[in-house]
Amino acid sequence: MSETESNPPAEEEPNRERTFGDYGGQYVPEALMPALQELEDAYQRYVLDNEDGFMDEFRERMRDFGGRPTPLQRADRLSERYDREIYLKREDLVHGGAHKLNNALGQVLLAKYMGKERIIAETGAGQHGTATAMAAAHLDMPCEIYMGRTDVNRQRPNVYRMRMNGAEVNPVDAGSGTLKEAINETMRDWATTVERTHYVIGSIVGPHPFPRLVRDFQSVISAEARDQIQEQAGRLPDSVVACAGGGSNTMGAFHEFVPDSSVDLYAVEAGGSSLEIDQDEGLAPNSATLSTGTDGVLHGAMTKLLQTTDGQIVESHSVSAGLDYAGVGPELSHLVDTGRVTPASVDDDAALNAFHRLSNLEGIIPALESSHALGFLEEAHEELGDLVVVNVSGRGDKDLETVLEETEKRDLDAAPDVEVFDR
Amino acid sequence: MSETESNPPAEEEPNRERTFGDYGGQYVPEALMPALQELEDAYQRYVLDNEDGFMDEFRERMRDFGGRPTPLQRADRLSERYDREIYLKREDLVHGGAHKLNNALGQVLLAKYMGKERIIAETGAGQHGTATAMAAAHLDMPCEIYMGRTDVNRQRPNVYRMRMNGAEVNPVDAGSGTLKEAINETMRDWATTVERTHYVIGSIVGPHPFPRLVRDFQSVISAEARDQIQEQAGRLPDSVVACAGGGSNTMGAFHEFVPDSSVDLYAVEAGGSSLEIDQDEGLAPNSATLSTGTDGVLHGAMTKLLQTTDGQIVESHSVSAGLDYAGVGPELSHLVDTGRVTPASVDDDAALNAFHRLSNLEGIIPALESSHALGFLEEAHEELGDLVVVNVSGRGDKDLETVLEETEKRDLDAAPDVEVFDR
Amino acid sequence: MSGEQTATIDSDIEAAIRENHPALITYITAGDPSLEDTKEYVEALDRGGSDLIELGLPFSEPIAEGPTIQAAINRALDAGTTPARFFDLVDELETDAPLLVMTYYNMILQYGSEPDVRPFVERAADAGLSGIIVPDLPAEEADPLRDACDDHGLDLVFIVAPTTAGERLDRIMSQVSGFAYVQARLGTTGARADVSNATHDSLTRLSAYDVPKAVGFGVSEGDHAAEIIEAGADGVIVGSALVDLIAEHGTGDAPAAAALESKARELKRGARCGGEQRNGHEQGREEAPEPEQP
Amino acid sequence: MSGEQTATIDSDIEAAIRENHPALITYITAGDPSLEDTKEYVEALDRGGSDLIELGLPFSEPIAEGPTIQAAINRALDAGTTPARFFDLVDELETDAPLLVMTYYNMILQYGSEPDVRPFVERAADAGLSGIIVPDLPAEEADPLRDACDDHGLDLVFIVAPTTAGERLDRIMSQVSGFAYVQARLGTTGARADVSNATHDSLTRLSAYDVPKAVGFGVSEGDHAAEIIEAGADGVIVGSALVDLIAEHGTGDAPAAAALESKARELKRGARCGGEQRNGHEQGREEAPEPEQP
Ligand SMILES: Cc1ncc(COP(=O)(O)O)c(C=O)c1O
Ligand SMILES: Cc1ncc(COP(=O)(O)O)c(C=O)c1O
Repeated sequence: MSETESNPPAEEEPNRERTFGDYGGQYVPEALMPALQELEDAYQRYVLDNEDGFMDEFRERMRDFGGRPTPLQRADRLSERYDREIYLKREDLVHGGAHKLNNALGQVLLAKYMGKERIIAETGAGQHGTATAMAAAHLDMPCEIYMGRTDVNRQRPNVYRMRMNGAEVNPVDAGSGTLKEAINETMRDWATTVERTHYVIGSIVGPHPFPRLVRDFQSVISAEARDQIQEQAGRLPDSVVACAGGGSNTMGAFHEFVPDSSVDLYAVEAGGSSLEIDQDEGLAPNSATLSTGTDGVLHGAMTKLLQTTDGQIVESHSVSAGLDYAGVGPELSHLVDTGRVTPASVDDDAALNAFHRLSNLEGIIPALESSHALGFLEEAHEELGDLVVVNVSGRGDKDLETVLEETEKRDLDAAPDVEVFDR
Repeated sequence: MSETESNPPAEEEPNRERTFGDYGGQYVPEALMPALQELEDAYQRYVLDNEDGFMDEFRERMRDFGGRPTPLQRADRLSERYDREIYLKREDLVHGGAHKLNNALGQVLLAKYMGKERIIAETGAGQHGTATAMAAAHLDMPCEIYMGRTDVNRQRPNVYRMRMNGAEVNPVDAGSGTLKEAINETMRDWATTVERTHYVIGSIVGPHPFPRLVRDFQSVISAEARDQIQEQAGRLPDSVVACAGGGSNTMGAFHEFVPDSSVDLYAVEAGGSSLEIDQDEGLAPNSATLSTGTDGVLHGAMTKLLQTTDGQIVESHSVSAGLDYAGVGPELSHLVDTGRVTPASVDDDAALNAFHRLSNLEGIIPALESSHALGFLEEAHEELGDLVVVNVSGRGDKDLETVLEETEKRDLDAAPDVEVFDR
Repeated sequence: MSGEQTATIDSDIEAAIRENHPALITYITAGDPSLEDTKEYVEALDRGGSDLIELGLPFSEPIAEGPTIQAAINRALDAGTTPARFFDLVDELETDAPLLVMTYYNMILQYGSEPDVRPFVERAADAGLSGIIVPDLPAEEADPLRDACDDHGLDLVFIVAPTTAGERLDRIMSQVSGFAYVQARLGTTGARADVSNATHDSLTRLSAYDVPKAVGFGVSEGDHAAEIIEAGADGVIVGSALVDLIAEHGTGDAPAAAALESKARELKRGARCGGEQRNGHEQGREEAPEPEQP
Repeated sequence: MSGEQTATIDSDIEAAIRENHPALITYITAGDPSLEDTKEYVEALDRGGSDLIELGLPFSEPIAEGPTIQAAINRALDAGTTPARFFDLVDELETDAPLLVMTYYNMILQYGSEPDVRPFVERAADAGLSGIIVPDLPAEEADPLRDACDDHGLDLVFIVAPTTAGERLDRIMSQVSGFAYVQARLGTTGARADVSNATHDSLTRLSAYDVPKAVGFGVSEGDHAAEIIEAGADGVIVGSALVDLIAEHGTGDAPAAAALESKARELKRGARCGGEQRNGHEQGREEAPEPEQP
């Protein structure tokens, strides 16, 4: 061990980049370490140095295949409602219906440049899986998606979409059959096939260099939005609001604004039904990791987590499947600790109301994930200044059934009556 | 009558514009004529003359709210398969998932400029209804959508979307409860409320000036594509292929190319299961109006129709709800008669195969409507020249269930095995 | 103007209205519920005092009709009513009241082997029909059909809507053939419980035009007929209220014919009553200050 | 190099391997199906000839395990296995074989009131454990835990994977503490029916490093043990095959302990047999040309 420390020239550089403050790192089985180093190398060459025109090809494909740039839209009726200028970054218009493709296409393309022959990915509700399947079809790469059995059964349309895009879907029977188990299983596949396979992780989580890599692919959101708001509103916004599950749309929406100290950044997590954790059952009725989590290691990185005092990861819960994750990107944990990003949470009811409100007022049906950012706008708009950008990370078509079911159970002011079938 | 003819100075100008050759006109109840004249006037002022900056606002909203321009994407794997350059015009990326918003937003905005207080529209599968509901929410206009009872029951997700966007959905019980009946009923509403209501018709059909108005809003497709193909491929295409139901995406994709005589234009209709009409039952197992129809009057315009020899309109059939209409835009009838547009048809099986093929090869799940254009590419690519533009009029998420059901009934080469639930 | 009026003096229809003033015009859908029934019903309406009878030739897309007539049209189509059978029926009918056919433009266009209005008009003239009403044919599109009708001595009746105004109103009123079909209110056909204000407004607006005016859309009771005639109409047109009776009584049922006959009597009585009231006013007015006679 | 080897000479673990060469290292999950059962099972494995025993402290996200050990971990968690109860068990255990704990990094970090590795290491030392294996802790992240282990005289065993090579392999091999855990093949834990080629390749690759090497991942039979030892390993590590026996026999069942004991014997016998084979070769080789002795 004294050798490691006596070896600074070779070690310090990657070490420094491996973490965000105390967060991040590479807590993975030894078998994966060489692949992570290979990926670090590819990240440096292709992404940071644009070797072989990688980033040019990425941008061109995101334009032609992905539909970028997405608009930054002034929301007339929300602006009126909140008596300030509200702009929506329309990631719901990206091919596939969410920001997820920014990352999936970037990683599949990178895998191709790296000479990998096969793509694997985990998916929860299916958003990252469908984005990866689309990207893999587009780039002609064999693709397998791991998805918990419970999710397979409750997200059939997404399973069909992946199959139609030619991806294999591998149901994971372990545990509760949801995202956490799917990630575990994808890591196991990767640990077995690492030499020819690239694991396309779905958010800014996982071991280094994934959090940086995914963030860089997603930061096109803030790169565009920063230009657009200056062009359209003549100045930088007072605040940027984005929902946070793993945090990829979040850091995507924040990244280019981080140096702009006048811009407040709000990461809105799923408050679920309550912010408490049931220690005995290992359940959190929320996934408000940044607000309530404690430091620990999950899926390869040190970050804030929802865990029991013993260190077992709890089952998180949110009406929005895409936010339902017990971890969060290490970079966000760091930016929250340094005070640059303000964490917030919005509960299920408020998110559902926000879903209905945007649909009804603006003619945009947002993803339930994005509805959390919009719910925060409703609750906290007075603190957000005069010019606010909200990232609409995805569209809500995928959520219709959930919203109908959950709306029926509650008494929501913003919900319409949908019973036209018996009239 | 001698008076009408002796009155050329006042009459000839609008008369000339009322038709496309022998097609078009205004075959509507007298009560609607003043509204059509008012609309003609508004069309001239706002759309053609950009009065009060109408077209500027339209274009800006289509950019910021609608997501325009949509990309023109080189389809790498189709190009390889067909050994020529295939470009896809990506109308599937428009907000709402289809070209329909181009028209709906244009008309709702026009209604606003005209001082109308209420929007009505018909819908079949729900695509035009959802686009209109979105546009009306965005522009804060009360909106009611008529939809056949059968369609209401089989297109529930679209009904929910419209309700969530704040539109009323009025089920129509008459007849077979599908699109034709919905149009009839919307015309009845309009005949009752015409003074304060604008009827947002969903395709380039209906009485003058609708076919021109809708075409002009949709022609943004070809305006963009014509620039894009020249920029990306360096020249005009040899052919443009689009599916045709009423024909709005079709004329949208063709319009700016019509004067380019080197560009062949193909309108691909639904061949259904057969091109024959059952005279006794009044049923057509297709909706190949341009290929097999005869001249007649339906929903306000003289055009090609699927009808019995007596003149009763038949029930058309296609696996694709959006093409399932017994009429077609009068302008297309005219362009087919003059030889400028070549009509073609593709049957249900070929469209389903094309749906799977694009999903699998390109990572784009197309609407079943658009799949007809893609099916034609498979069948006729050798006649289409070296550089082909295909209009992908919409995305296929809405069609998943239908495709699964219909695929199960058939033996399609391009279909994947989707049974992952019992593994 | 007077030349035009002379031209229409050979019109059976105009004659029927002028001679039986105030006139009752009745409508039913041919083939509802069968063409045999229609024959009986037409005879009953004729006996009941109809001065003109409109027969609907069913079209699959009746965009101007309300639910009542839509349903009748569906029954008629289900019963296999075709233009050929329709004309066969008309061939057989012998009524005092002249008959008109009411149908949509496509039905007229498709009769015969090519899209052309003439074969239909010829056959209609042959069958002894006196006129045609086409709910989806505004004056602007009517030239071909008007030519054909003129050639065969048929009236082509135009509808004047509550929204018809200005130059278009003048033009349509100057071309009236048979009578002006005054649409009582915006919307579709269908029996209503009252007479709309639009009816009064329209009749006031139209009073300057010296042509026969019959009011339809929503008239269902003798009282309505009276009110409308009193307000200045020369006739009332009743359809849905009669179709309702047919729907109630069902097929091959003697009571349906009887009910139609007695409904026609009620309506005709109402119309006459309204006519007398109006004459009373007009005499009253003539006795009063001085009328604004042209 | 020799200085380092001296440093690790106090290691119970290294001693256990060197003294009982070729060594059998057995693994079971603590708390599967209950901690009482685990006590019995550990004693049985000890009797059966295990030279080192690894006890798994269950973590909810066992990303390096295959289905067998995953299931065992779930059973252990369902049975309420916590770090506190785990250490209570270890306190009670009296075995000839030194004990190691195998767990994921987060479990180590969370023990105690703050995220810190030291309280866990202290308690482990207290309980008499000799070492720690952490499947998700590569050398690059190991400094804090290595420091704490050094301070408390515990070995921190590293895994060497088939993909570990070059400069990283040198570094890891130069820091071996206890033994090098040689991962027999890519993938996760789990009993396999054969010994992979990767195992042979790895052992060849590692033969240049003079540290104790034990091979795990997939070893399930005496024959495998023999083959692996013959190929140059100093020990074999067997886990899933034992966990399978536990799963088959269920809770509180004497036969489970008996089965574990006899399986351990089979494996130890296999290992010995492999060792004799190897000695045979080596003597053969010594008689042949000349060995490349350092
Ligand atoms: C639309 C949408 N927004 C947000 C998220 C949350 O992911 P992240 O926090 O990585 O952006 C998801 C995940 O599925 C999503 O689909
Ligand atoms: C995606 C899509 N394409 C095409 C059509 C057909 O309409 P049109 O022929 O007017 O473009 C529809 C109609 O719903 C549609 O949804």
